[in-house]
Amino acid sequence: METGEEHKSPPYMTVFVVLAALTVAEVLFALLFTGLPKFWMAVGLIFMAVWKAVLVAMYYMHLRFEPKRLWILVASPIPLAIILVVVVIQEIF
Amino acid sequence: MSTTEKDIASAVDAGGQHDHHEIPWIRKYVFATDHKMIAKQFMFVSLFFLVVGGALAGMMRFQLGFPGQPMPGAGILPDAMMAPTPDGAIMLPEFYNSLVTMHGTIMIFFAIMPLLVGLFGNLLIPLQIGAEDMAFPRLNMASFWLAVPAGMLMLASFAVEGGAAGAGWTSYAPLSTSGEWTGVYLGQQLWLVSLTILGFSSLVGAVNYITTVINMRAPGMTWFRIPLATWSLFVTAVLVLLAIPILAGALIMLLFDQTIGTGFFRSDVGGEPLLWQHLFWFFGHPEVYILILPAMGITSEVLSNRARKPIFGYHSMVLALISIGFLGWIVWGHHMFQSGMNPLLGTSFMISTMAIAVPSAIKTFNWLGTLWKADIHLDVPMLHALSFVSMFIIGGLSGIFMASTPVDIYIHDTYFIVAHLHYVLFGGSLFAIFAGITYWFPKMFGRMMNEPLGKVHFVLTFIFYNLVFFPMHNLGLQGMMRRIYDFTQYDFLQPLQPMNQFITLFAFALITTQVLFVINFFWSISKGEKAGNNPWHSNTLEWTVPSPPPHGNFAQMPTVFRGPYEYSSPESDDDFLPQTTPPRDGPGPSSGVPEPTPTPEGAEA
Amino acid sequence: MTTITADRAPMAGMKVYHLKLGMWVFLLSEVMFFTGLIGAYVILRFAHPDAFGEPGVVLNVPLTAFNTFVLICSSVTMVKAFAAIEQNDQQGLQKWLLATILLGAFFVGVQAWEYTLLTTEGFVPMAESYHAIARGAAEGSEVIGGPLYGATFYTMTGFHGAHVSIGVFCLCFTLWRARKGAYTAGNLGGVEIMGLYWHFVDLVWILLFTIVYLI
Amino acid sequence: MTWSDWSWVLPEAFSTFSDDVDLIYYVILWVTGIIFVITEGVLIYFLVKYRHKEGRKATYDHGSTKLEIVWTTATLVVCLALGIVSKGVWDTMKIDVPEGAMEIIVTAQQFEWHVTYPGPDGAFGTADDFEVLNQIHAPVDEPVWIHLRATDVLHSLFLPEMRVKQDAVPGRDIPVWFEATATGEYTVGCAELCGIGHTTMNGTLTIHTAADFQAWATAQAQRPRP
Repeated sequence: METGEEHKSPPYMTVFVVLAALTVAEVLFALLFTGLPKFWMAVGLIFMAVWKAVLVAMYYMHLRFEPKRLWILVASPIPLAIILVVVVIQEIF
Repeated sequence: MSTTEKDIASAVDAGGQHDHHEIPWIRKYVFATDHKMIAKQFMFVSLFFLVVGGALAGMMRFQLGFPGQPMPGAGILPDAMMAPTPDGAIMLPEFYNSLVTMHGTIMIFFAIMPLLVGLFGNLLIPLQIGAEDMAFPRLNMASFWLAVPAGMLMLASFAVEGGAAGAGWTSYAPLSTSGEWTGVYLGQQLWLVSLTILGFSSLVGAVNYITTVINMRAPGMTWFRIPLATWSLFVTAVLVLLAIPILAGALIMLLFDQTIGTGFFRSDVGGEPLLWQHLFWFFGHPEVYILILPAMGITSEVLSNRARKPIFGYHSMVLALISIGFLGWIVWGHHMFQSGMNPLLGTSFMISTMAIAVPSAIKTFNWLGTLWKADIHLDVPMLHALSFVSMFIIGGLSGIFMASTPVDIYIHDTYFIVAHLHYVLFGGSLFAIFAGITYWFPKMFGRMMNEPLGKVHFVLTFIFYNLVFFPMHNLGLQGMMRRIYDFTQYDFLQPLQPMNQFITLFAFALITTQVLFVINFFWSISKGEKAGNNPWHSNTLEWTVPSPPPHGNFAQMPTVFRGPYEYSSPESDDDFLPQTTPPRDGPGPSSGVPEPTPTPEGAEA
Repeated sequence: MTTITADRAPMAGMKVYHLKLGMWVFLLSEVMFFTGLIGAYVILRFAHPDAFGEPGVVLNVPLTAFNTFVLICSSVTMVKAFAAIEQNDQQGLQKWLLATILLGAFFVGVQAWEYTLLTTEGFVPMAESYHAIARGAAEGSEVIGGPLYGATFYTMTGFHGAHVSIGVFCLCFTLWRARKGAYTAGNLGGVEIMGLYWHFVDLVWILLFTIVYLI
Repeated sequence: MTWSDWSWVLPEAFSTFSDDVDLIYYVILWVTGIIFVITEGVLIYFLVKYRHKEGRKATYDHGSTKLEIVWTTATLVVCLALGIVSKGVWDTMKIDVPEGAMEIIVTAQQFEWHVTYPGPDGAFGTADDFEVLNQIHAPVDEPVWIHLRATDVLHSLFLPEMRVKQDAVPGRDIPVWFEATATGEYTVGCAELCGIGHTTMNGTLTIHTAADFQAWATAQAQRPRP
């Protein structure tokens, strides 16, 4: 049933507008709100970046219209990535 | 089904060759896309590297058995390796370091790994799941032809100025970041480049295996009907896929440190030496399981077949494989207990390491359970498989000593570790490889290997192997460090001289014994007794086709009705029940799949 | 043989055709590759915060922001190409593929230009000759951070650039095949996996841009 | 070669925590030893008992979930128990450096150990610091806190008779401590491959009585240095 064909062509342009807008927002956020504590700056920026990344994956890479099992496959390396970075950062301190 | 045209399309793009008219020999034997031929190519190349690695080990052992004494016949080696003296050539420490490094590297990356993954992965996966070939035959070819230049570079590094890499197979930074420290310049860089290329080769292979297993299983081949060999190779492929890129990234950063003077891993340039170890072992521990999981799968296959009994606890075997696949990612720190890593992490890594001992134990107990009330045929594959089990028990148990952090403080970087890893990699993987080669030899070449000769080879190998590696435990417990050119420099190690000589002599015996296998191998290819389709009375799909299987493997699509280990089932009068036998009162495969549509032959790609 | 996959279909597998599954699996390994690089950057930056410059002090953020925009546009043209072939619109496919190629090449060009600017300003990865100057300040006036900054910056952006360049070559190949009419509404595997790769590269850049330039 | 070479007994050790380490080692040795004998025994027993006989058919049996659960939990319990036992000793050895320990700096570099003593004033970086090469001198029954450093590559400070091993990492100052329980001459070794001269990178650890150590230290402090 879910074969990636049976969907209307996704809202490519809307997504594009959102992506462009977020990019602008990121740059302004980074260059204007320099007063912000580094931590919150990072959190905000990463939030926006991840949002954009998810948009690209969901709509441009059609993940949204793929079978669930493919989602699982695609999500699999993310925990590993997090483990590596988090553990080693702890270690450095 | 609307995928169908797309599938066709993809098949076209994938470009699998299945035209059944004659193929020019260069496409058949050299640039082959047939998974069976690629498997054989991997086998020959990596058996060659096995010999090379053994030779390196022999030289190393000579230096340890007879430190600073002239090595007979070593005069032919260049003076950069062997210092010429009036009474013969004496090994130089820099060459010893190269030997240590290259023995490890070649055995792990160019012998064991390609044998397990390259040979058995290519040979077994399509045959055991009932596929005509890999999903991407051309990529499969690329995987082999990337491995070859990598091997060439690795060997070439012996010939370059400064010799081959000398920082250990783990290539710890900062030692490996600069020739001023190792005395090795180009060799170290060739090592990095070679491993990066090999990484690509393994990646391409892994992509192929995973796609094939997920997408190309024959009708009725549900996940829990897949033979354990293929299961283990699938989990292995996932580990390769996710671990190798980490290594590649680290290798490239290290290469930059060496060549253009960046400082990722050099504290004097602001970097973090331990970062290399973290990246390396984050790859390295999955790598350890890459080297043992397929061996476990092969053993399960042979054990169940030669014991004529269903594998004990098939599901828990599969679950153990999968949990090893997960846990393997959170234990890397146990290689770094003494590295200066935060000691608090040491404890958590110790706990996770203790946890990962469990699935391995489960598998061992299940193998024993398989033998219980079995009908055991002690022929060569079985003997090797059994010695895998018993040696793996030793290797596993000795691992617990290192897992315990305080004990590891004393035995870390000693010969105890060397003994442990050889009990897993030689006693484990290599015996399983012998088992696998003898077991599937008839499928590869249509002939059986010689039984008596095989038994002689097994017995001698088993005895000599234990005489070589068991005493290394004791060396380690006496405090003898590994990777040490001349242990007699330490007064407290001098009493170990006789023990080292003993080991060395039997190491030579062990190496010599392997000639028997080589003879048996090549003799049997041409002279061995003809094997039918199914010499072992096995259930799995690869034994339903002729030996060697024709191009495209299956004349018509097999349909699978049952699990792979239905031996001595009451359902059949014989003591085996192939996966393709329909149930007596059977509608069809339980998953109720439609009958496959016939395949039009010779469609153009 | 072309119908292997068709009659292999009984075991549903991943419910997507081989090429697409293969590309996704390959992309997983790419994720881990960039995990290695980005992870190393994050770790090193945590370990040595003072070795890295504040956003916009050394790196030219506006220029790269523009470049990011270019790459996002190329993603749109790529999906347009895919949408076109889904409607079996050969002209559209070729037109949009060409647009993607041009945008991609432009991105690489801008990156090369950025590199030359930075290196002439003394921002280089090498340990020995390292010094970085504040944007707009006089030559060699102010040194920021240490060699790690340059090393990590060029490694990460460089490898991404390499991925883009490879993508451009593959796109050219895809266009060449498209001109020979290799793709149809029923046979667009090649275009789709090309798109997957291209969007992944875009996705990585989105993260890189934030982590390297803005934080 | 004598039979004693095959011994699984650890060589004698002379530090406060060495007994605990050895104890854990022997516990593990017994546990694993017993498991080893049982499993290999069962294996061989099965091989003999169930070897192929004409006309006998193996039992058709797919395993037992109860057994699986039993041996899974059993293994888990044993392993975690060993882990918990180990934790305490590990913390003592690597984390809890005792108060008021005598501090020295050991700097490893290819291929020698530079051992720096604070001298009479007990402070580092002062004029009366003195350095000895490839020798560590310490008083008996007094904790010694080694600031382990390296200048070039990784080395590993190995004091077998003290059951101490710790890598020296350039750019880090890693605390290592031990308290010797007997005077004598012991080994200092390098356990991490550190280059061509790795094998020559050894020295001596001398444990004096408190009085002798004082005498040695003062003598060293007065020794004219270049």
